[in-house]
Amino acid sequence: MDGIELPQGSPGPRRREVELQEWYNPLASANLAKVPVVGRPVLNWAERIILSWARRLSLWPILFGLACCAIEMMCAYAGRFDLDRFGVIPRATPRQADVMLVAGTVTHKMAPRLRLLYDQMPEPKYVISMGSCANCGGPFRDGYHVVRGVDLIIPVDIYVPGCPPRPEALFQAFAMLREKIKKGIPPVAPTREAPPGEEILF
Amino acid sequence: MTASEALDLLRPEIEPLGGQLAEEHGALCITCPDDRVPQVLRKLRDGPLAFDYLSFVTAEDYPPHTEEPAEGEGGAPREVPGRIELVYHLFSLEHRVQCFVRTALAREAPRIATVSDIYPGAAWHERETYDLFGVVFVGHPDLRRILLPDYWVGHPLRKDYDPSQTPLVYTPEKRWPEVADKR
Amino acid sequence: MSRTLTPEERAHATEAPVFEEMILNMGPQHPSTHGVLRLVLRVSGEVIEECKFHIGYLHRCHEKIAEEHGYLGYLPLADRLDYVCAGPNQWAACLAMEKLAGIEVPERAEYLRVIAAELNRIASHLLFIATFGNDLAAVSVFLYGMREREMVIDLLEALSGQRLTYNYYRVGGVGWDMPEGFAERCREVLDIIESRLPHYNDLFTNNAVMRARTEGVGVVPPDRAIAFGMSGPTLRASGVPYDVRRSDPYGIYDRFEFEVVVGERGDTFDRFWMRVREIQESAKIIRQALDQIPPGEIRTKLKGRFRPPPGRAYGHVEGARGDVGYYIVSDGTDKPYRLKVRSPCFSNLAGMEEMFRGWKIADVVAILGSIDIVLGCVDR
Amino acid sequence: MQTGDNYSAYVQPLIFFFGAILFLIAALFFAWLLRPNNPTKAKRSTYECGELPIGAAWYQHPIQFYLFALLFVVFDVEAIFLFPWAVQAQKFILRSPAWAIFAIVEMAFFVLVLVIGWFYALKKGALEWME
Repeated sequence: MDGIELPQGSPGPRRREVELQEWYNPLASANLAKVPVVGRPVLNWAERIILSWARRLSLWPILFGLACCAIEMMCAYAGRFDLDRFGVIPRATPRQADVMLVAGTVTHKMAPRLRLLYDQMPEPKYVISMGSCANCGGPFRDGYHVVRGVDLIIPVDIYVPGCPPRPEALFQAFAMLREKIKKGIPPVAPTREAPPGEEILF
Repeated sequence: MTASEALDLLRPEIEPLGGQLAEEHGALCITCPDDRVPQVLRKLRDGPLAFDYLSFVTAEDYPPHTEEPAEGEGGAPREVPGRIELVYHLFSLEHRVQCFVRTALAREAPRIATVSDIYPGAAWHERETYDLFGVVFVGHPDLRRILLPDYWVGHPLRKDYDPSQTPLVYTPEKRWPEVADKR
Repeated sequence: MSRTLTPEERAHATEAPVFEEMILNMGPQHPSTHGVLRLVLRVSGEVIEECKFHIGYLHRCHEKIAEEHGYLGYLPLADRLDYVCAGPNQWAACLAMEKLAGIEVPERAEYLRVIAAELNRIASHLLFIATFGNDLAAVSVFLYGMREREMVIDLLEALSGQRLTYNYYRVGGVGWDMPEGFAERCREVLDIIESRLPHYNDLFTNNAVMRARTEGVGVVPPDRAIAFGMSGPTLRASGVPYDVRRSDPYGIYDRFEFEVVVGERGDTFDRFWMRVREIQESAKIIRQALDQIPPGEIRTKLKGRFRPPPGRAYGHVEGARGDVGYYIVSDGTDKPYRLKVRSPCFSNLAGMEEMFRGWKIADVVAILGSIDIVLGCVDR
Repeated sequence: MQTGDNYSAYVQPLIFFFGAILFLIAALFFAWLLRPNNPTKAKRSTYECGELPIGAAWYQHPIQFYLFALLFVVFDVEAIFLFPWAVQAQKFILRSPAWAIFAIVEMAFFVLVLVIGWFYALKKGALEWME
């Protein structure tokens, strides 16, 4: 896929003009054909300004904790480090979620479930991999049952180092994600129809 | 009650069943043949000391190895057959005594009678020992893998386990296709 | 015109209504399963016929990694077993290793171990109150519980520099000493927490809805609890006074006088009330420990690499969820030949499969929340 | 329509009525226009806590669910009628005590009828779940 080659976790390209990938720009898809030519720049502007403003200020993660990082995530949601003030409200179902916050160790038994949950989320969706277990397997990397990093399963936008990372690190992750949306950089990869041989193995 | 008192209190009951009693680190240690384990456990639970609390059931894997003769007598290095040792840890709540029951099984196809009818809590422990060691518990109500997925091949906690036996989907080499190009 | 029913018509009309059954899946991703636990419920209407647990979604191969990484390499991972109450897991591991190698622990270290473990227990019970309230849809209790827990976490952070996995216990002692001013701050926090427990009672415990949903629900009879090897507040709520600190004393717990809290009915409310009362008991212990703590060094230095002599040892400790134990077989090298973790949540959960029968789906959330399982501890 | 008939009173509600419909249509139209559209088989699969669903969901639901739903609808509709009354009641109460009593009694009668229905359901055991 010829999208923008992004070094992971970097704030994004310096170039002012960002070339949106084909699938991400909703106007480029079937909807655009319905709009008369004169209206397209208006909708492009609406997408770039209004929609991105709305999306980045209400990032709803799935309520989904795997391991120790889930406890730090709960502390981040609770009163002292309040993530709600950034518009981050955990939602229980993937249907209403924008961000998948993978907090904990991903094991081979959990991986297909995680992949199915990721697929069931509506576009545009982002992934924050929280903790060194989700980034690269972390302290359990040598375990036979542990997947060495969640980016083997789903495309990750932001990596949060730490075991477990402090709630402030989670704030910075969401800040970087808002920055990424503001720049109009699309999520790393879309959900494609799984090729015939690669359906999710349960 | 200290372990030594418990020792001689139980000696007349366990000896006839072929169990050797010993005292180790302040805990009772009984080693008995594998076909006698259910009777020994039943007698321990219903006996004077009422070991009613089964803490855990686990196994230790000893692969076959050649043993050099002790310096004293010569002779060829002996070939010690492999074995799997099962450990049952019991605790008596009101007498506050710990007891380890040990038994040795053949390493290729380890089989032993289940004790989940005596201690219902042993059901999950036995399923885990089956899952990680491959010890088959005869008469277990529902012997399947408890921790690992069903497609897993091999028993990981054995010393000669190599992880490549199980075809895994999410490995660095075999990546989910659309993610591969992002790396 | 009406006619009398024939006998079989009467039998058919008055027999109990048979509902079709449905398989309901409270799967790995569910707000109330406290992690990645999957419940498969065979449900007829609202009433549960049968329940099966599927665990292993967080099986992180603790025991295999311990055999490869060695004793001291595995010690930090012992924290990540029951990550909500991380201290006692490491204490159990250190206890077993010290029994193997026959290492003495200095006096001050014993006191610091007790203080850290009890602070961990208070933090874990506060998190339990928070998530239990959240399970019963009292979200404000979640915020209150976490607010108190943050104060205890600050204390533990002062001790060990970490918020959740402290890595505070070492073989032969403790990692760091108490910073100065810690004792006063600790007493202050304990007073604040104990003064706020009555607030919880008014807000949550004496709430009629909470009482209706928990009293008499999910009763665990004492004999079944012992038969399944349950331990901790779940067992004590059923009236069995088994507390490792009293039944199989370790460390210096015999110097402190505290009361082992025992419940009467063994229902969900008792399990909740055990933990509220245990916060007060832990506070009592910490205050006594802070008064009697002697000066001195906090750790016996290990000479060279840690190579315990061949042998077997079992050390177990009273964690927040029950009896955490480490059974270590050593063969003289610096890697354990076999390391078995006896986790309390594994046994507590095993006994729960039959407790859900006959209750409604809403009660499943309350019962599952009351046994306070942590999946890292269940799956190891 | 003879001259002199004064329909000006209807203008304001009509504007309000058509405005609401217009707002609704505009919102839906722009949402349909701007949202990404990327359906895949996995995304359309039913969400069952991350698992593949076991068994079919089309089964004979017990009748008690229907009773609960019915009772909920009744009291929900009652609440809908309460809101406009509550807004207008203030004028009546401020005007004079007589009008205040009239307003309260009027709504009390409406609520009473529903309470009787609720009490009947309660005593009939419709709210308990029959095993």
